Amino acid sequence: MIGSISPEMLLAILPEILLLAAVAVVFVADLLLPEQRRGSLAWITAAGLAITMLLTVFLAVPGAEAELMWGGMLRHDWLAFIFKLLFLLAALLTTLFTIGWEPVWRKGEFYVLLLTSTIGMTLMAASADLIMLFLAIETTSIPLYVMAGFMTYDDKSTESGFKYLLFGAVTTGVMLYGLSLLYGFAGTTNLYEMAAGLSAASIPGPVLVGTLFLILLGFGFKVALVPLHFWAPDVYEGAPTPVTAFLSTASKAAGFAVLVRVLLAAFPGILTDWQAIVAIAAALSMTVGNVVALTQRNIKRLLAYSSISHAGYALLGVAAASQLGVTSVVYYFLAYTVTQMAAFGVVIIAWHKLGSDEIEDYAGLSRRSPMLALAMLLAFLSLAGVPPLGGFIAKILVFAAAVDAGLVWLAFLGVLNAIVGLYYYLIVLKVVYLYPPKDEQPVPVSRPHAAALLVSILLVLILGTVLAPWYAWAAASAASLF
Amino acid sequence: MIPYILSAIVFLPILAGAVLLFLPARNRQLIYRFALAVAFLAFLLSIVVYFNFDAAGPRYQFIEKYDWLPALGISYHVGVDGITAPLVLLTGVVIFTGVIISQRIDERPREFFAFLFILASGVFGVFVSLDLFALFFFYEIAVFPMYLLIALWGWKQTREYAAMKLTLYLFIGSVVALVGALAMYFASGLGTFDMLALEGANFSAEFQNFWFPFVFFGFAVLGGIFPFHNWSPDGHVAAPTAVSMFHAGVLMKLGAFAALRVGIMLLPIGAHTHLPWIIILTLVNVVYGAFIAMVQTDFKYMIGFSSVSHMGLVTMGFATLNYNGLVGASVQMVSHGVMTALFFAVVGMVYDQAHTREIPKLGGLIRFMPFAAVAFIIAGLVSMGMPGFSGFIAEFPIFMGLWAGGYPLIAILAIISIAVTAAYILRAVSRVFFGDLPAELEGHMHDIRPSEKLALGVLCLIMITVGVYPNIILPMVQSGVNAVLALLGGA
Amino acid sequence: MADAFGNGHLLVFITLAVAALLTAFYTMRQITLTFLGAPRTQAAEHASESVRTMTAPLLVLAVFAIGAGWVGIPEHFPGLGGLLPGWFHEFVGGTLVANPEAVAFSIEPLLVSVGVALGGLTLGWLVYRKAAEADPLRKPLGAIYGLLENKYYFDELYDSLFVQPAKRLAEGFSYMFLDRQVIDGALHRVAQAGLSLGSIFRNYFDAPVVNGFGDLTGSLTQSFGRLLRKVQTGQVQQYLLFVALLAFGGLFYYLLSVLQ
Amino acid sequence: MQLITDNILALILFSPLLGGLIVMLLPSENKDLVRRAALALSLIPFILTLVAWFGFNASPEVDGFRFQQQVAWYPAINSSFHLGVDGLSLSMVLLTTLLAPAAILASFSVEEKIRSYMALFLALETGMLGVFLSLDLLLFFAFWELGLVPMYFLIDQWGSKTGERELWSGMKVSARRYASFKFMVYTMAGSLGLLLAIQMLGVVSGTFDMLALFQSWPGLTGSLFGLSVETVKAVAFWAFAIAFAIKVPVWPFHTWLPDAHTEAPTAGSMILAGVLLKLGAYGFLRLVLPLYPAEAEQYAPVLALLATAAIIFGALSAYGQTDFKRLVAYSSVNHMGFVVLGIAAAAFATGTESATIALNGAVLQMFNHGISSAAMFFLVGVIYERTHTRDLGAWGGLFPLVPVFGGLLIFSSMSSLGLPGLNGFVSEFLVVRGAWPIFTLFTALSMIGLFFTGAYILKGIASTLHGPLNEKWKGHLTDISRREVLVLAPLLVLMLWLGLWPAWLLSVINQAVVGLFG
Repeated sequence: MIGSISPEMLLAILPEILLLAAVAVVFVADLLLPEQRRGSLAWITAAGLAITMLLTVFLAVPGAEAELMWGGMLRHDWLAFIFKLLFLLAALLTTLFTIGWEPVWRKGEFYVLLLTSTIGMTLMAASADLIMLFLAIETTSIPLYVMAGFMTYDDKSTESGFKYLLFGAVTTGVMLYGLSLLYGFAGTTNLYEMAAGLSAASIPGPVLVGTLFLILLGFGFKVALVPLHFWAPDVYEGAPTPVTAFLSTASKAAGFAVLVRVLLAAFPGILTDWQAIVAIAAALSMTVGNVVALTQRNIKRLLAYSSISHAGYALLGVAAASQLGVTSVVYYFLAYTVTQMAAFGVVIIAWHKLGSDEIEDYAGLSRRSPMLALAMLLAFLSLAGVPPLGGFIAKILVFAAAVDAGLVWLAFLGVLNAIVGLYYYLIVLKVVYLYPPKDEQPVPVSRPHAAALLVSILLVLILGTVLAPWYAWAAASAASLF
Repeated sequence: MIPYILSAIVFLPILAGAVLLFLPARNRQLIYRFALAVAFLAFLLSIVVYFNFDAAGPRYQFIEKYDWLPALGISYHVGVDGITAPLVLLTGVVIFTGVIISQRIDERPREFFAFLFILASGVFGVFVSLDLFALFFFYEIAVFPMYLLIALWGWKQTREYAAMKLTLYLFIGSVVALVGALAMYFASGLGTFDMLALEGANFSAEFQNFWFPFVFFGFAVLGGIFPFHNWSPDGHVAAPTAVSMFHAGVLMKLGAFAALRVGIMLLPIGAHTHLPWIIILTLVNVVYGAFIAMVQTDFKYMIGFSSVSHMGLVTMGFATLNYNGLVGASVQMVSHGVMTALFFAVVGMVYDQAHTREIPKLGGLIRFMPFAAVAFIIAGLVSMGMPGFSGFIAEFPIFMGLWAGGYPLIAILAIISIAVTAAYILRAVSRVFFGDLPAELEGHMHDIRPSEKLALGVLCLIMITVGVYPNIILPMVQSGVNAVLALLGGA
Repeated sequence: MADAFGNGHLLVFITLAVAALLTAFYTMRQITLTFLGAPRTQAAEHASESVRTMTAPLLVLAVFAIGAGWVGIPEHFPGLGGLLPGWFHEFVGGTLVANPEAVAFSIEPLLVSVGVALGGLTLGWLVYRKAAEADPLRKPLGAIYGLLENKYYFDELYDSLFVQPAKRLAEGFSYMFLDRQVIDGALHRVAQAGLSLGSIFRNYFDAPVVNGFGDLTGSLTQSFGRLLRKVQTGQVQQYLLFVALLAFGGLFYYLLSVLQ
Repeated sequence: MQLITDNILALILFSPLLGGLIVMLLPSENKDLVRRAALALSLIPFILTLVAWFGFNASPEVDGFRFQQQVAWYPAINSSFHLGVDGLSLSMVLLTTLLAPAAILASFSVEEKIRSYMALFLALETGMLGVFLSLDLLLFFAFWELGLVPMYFLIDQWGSKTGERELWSGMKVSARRYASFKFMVYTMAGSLGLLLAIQMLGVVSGTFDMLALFQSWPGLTGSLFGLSVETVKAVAFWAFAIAFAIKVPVWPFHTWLPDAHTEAPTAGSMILAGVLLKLGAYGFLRLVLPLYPAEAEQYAPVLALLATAAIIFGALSAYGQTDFKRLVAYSSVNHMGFVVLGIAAAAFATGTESATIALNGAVLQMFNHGISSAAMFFLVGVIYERTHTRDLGAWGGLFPLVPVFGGLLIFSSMSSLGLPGLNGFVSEFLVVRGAWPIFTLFTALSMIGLFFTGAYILKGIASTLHGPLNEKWKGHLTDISRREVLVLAPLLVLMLWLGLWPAWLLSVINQAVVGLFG
């Protein structure tokens, strides 16, 4: 079993391999390239990511049947495949957005960290074994701690990095304790044999739920659910904006991939218990996220809280614990990632000219550069869940899943939160469109930024109108879990 | 029958809006002419739909159906029946006249017309879509243009508050109804959002009784039903002329129509249990709105509340659930739509020149804008339910429906609103148009443009033709209503 | 008068005589005042002879006035009796039911009537011959003169008894009070009630309650947001403390439920 | 020719409206053209009515309505465009089409916005004709309300410019605005009950056609809307009665009339008094009596009481007036009181010989009052145009200055007084003769009214023509012009003709009355 490495096993980890190659190339380029041509590092990383995506799409498509590989470590199925693509896309967009971000884009280390974190995430999505899972989470988190604190001269960034590290360390520790308990009870570390092991050992329900609770703490940190969301606003505000973008999209998506797989694969027995916990967490996240976002003056903190509330909406799908639920979660993250990237893209572009993240500085952006304002309009409206944009479809699917699973009260709470969300998104748009600008010059948009923004806006629109292909992907990934 | 006509009507405005955004901002004339051309085309198409609709033909005509998301049974399925054909024409007329009236918009006309057209295609979409998902899709497309139109071009004092209030009410209504729709989708077990199929789903009585209020009130919020009505006067007053014309004229009908389409037609048992107490709300709507309109000193507020009162009549017509009431309500939707559009157009013209809407500060305007004054008087007569005009043709069957539905007391109380409406309309007309010109208005009152006269003329023409020769709209409405009754009766 | 005297009704005879006297007196008063003496008013100076269309009828009437007397002279009247056939007497008497026969002629009524007539005339002429502005009889008669002048106040009586109350009734009661106050008042009160009802709806219910409720929910969520914002202190220690609490709380809860 | 006789009624009904549209198209500066065109156009319906009049066979044996015409108008609630005429409505149509040209001729002196004035006037005529001709309840109500609108604008736009009316709490509003507003809203509010009752009738019996309703409605039994049919019918009766009472006007509902008259232009008040008041009485005869025979009989005494009150208080108020036009207005209240008395008497003792007489008298009174009040109002208008005041006190002894006017004024006053030999006397006598055996007390009481009628008419004449010549008018009062005499000529001739030989009109009216009592 150890010796034989079949071509499918290689293809299963093709993205990881290619990313490693990219890391190597970046290292070498960082050493060889003279100071002034360091800029091309970003382009190299971007190229690497692009190539990885293309090859994965054409070569590494999983078959209809999901199978455990590498001795039960990885599970090559549609869920993993789609999330991998998602992470690659997010990383690509982040790299493009870092171009021109002064302290970051000339440094090779940054891109290495970025690529390693992406590798971690892809492994998280595919891991089917507790050990593998923990390793993947650490490979993702640690580079992110460093990236968050990358701007060493800016104490806000270091503070956010340090805070992120501390909070991560504690919660991962608790999670590890939970995992070990789980291993103790089940006797096996493989998720897919665990269910049989647990029922064989006839562990009393509450104890099992207790251990799951501890594990959920770890995932909760990763996904920034409400009881464990405290780190998010400070880190998002402090970290360099491209990193925040990456954090709020890719890392959150990875957290959800793992959460869904673990819950549905390992704990089908105590479904109703964890459904209750997740439902409560969803309700809290949505409400607290939206309500606090109302009062924010800083656009990054606003987007931070809004991303917490979006985590809450996605949790609705998880709480539904049905095939439609998982489909809605996957679709939700497709739409959410692209929209959040677009939103942060605009913030990044604006930051170069305005130099501040305060909302009132965005006054009259529509007069200064109508196209940028239009992009911001589409991004924020998609966040609010207004058709014809992706956010609307995502929200409808998530609410449908909740209603289908009988969680009608949760659906209504979600609906009310959508209204609060619409309020503060429209307030931002009002500032952009209505208030007179402080000065008249237009906001310059560099070519890479424009390209990245255009790609994300187009994806937002396509996700909102042409539903069929994406939905098919999401449905396939859901099927793979059941 | 021209194929794809309905899709053309729905997507023409939104595409035109997109194109508009790329026209050079400086060239106001080009932008206005382009917008006018698009609006006229939409109006033409809606006329074609209206007159090609064969009353004796099948229930739905001009049907187009394409798969959108087969996995969930979502399809882009459009078709027009007896009740929606007149409403499509109404939308066409109001968008055409609205664009003419907003020649004077000088601040960023490009964005103004773009958002207006997105709004229009949203409304067209809802009227023609036969798929529940598509209905919500188009219903909520109207959310953000409505906010931006009012917030950016509205009346300085209250535009931000009114825009936000209006959009939130509209959004609350739609999402609440959305949850209801999702519940219906799942409970039906048919796995499709197609309303024609859902009509046959005959849900359990208990399910219908639980979900009907959510769906009905979700949509009726936009129809201005009593407890949720106060966004509409604020919204109308703050909105620029064309938007308040479009909003009061068409969007409120959207709410009432959707309440009928999704609420009453898909949950008939729920309708039978809940509408008897809802009719009391509509009664309050009618009488309460009329009385408040009487005490308003602001010209636009008065018309805002008068449209609340008349919309109450529409929902009351639906609530009677019998033949007369439904026929009356459907005709009232068209008649009130045209009437309120004309009201707001004229008020807009008055405001553009007099820069005040306080009735006491206005007077003697008939000398300057006789055509607008006559048009306003005709609209006033329609609002009074004066026979010989479309108002009477619409309101009379509604009251007959009340009698037939066994609500004599409600009919008696509701009829008071007619006298009150007559009172405040006459008072306003005599003070604004016939009084003596106040000093400060001396210099700058002048007649309206010929194109604006054309717009007002078209609106008056519709009101008078429907009033004099009701059979131009009735056979169509009757066929639509019979289909609804079949559903109601059947359940 | 002859008849009354003949049948012995003395009192009637006297009243008739006095009446004839007074008639003669005031006829003469009129004649003297208008035609004789100096012209008293300005218009009187150049009063002209009456126009032809007036004099002709006067002539005709004058002839009859004189002639009519002759027809009624009864035959047994000394001198003039029997000159003209007394057909008038039979004509009138014929129509009466009881045909009264003529009274025997006697001189006293004749004398008295002639005396009274001529006496009255001369008396009138005497009194008013040089009458100036004021009427000579005013002083001697005193209060009675006033009474006579005002025609025993009958007109005033009718006026105050019938015309004024009718006017008051008509204008005061029926029009001003009944129409203006009562009915129009009622209409105006209905209009006022309508207007106040409208303002009550608007100012006491629509604005405060319905709008209020909408704005209340808005501000409530806003304040709730501000409250939660304060929880976000920024110290990591507090966050980690919260995580620890959560972990132990969870564990404790589940272990407890296991022991049950 | 066949085309005309087939749908004569539709032609009569819409020719004024068409005329109005034509007038609107004429150039507005050329005032004379507009005036002559309006006059000519208003003569067309008059000629058509004469054609109908002579084609109308008045023998009571031939039952039902003549010249009937029915076209589908609003099938959704099965109401149709159904026209028809009987003796009663034909006489009213004749009155309308007669007075309209006279009124238009009278308004030749109107100067501003003459074109819209004439158009509104002709539209008003169509509104009134519609009420008399329609045999469909919905159509009846449509024209009933439609007639209000032109009248409202005539009063509001061309009414007398001066005059203030103080409302509550010191709020002042110009008199003509107040009057037109009150006229419109009062009548509309009143006819809300009528609207409700018509709807109820439409829903219960499924059709709006009067002929069908006359058959099915009175005989209806059982319960309606949870109430016994009797109570529902009683409520519906009062709904109808109040709406028509306001229009007639019957006593408590009459306060709009004097305001409307004093503020209306001369021609406006001619038509208002001449025809509009007859709509109410016509409503009683056409709808209330046939539809609610039992209730009519039951509540006839109440109606008679109100009629007597109208007669007495009308006369009293008229006597108390200082404004000549308001005096004539109240005289209309008084005269219309007789009409209502006649109707009430007929309703109380239907079928008896004196009831027929009373009803004939009432209808004739409607016709006569139409003529005499129109003449009176015109004469007041003539004097007003010359002296620009209507205050009786301001005139005095004008006879020598305007002898012809004086003569005509006395002639028409005598007619409205009810001098035997003129038309007023015939109808009042018939009404009194008919009502006496039925409502002896009320008729007796109304004699007081008659007494005061004489009082106020003479007061009117005396204070204008007799008494000391008011020096103010000495130099510049021109006598009545040829055109103005031409206006009065037909009316005066009719007054005399009807006074001496009313048989030609009475036979037509009698056909309807006999038909009414079936």
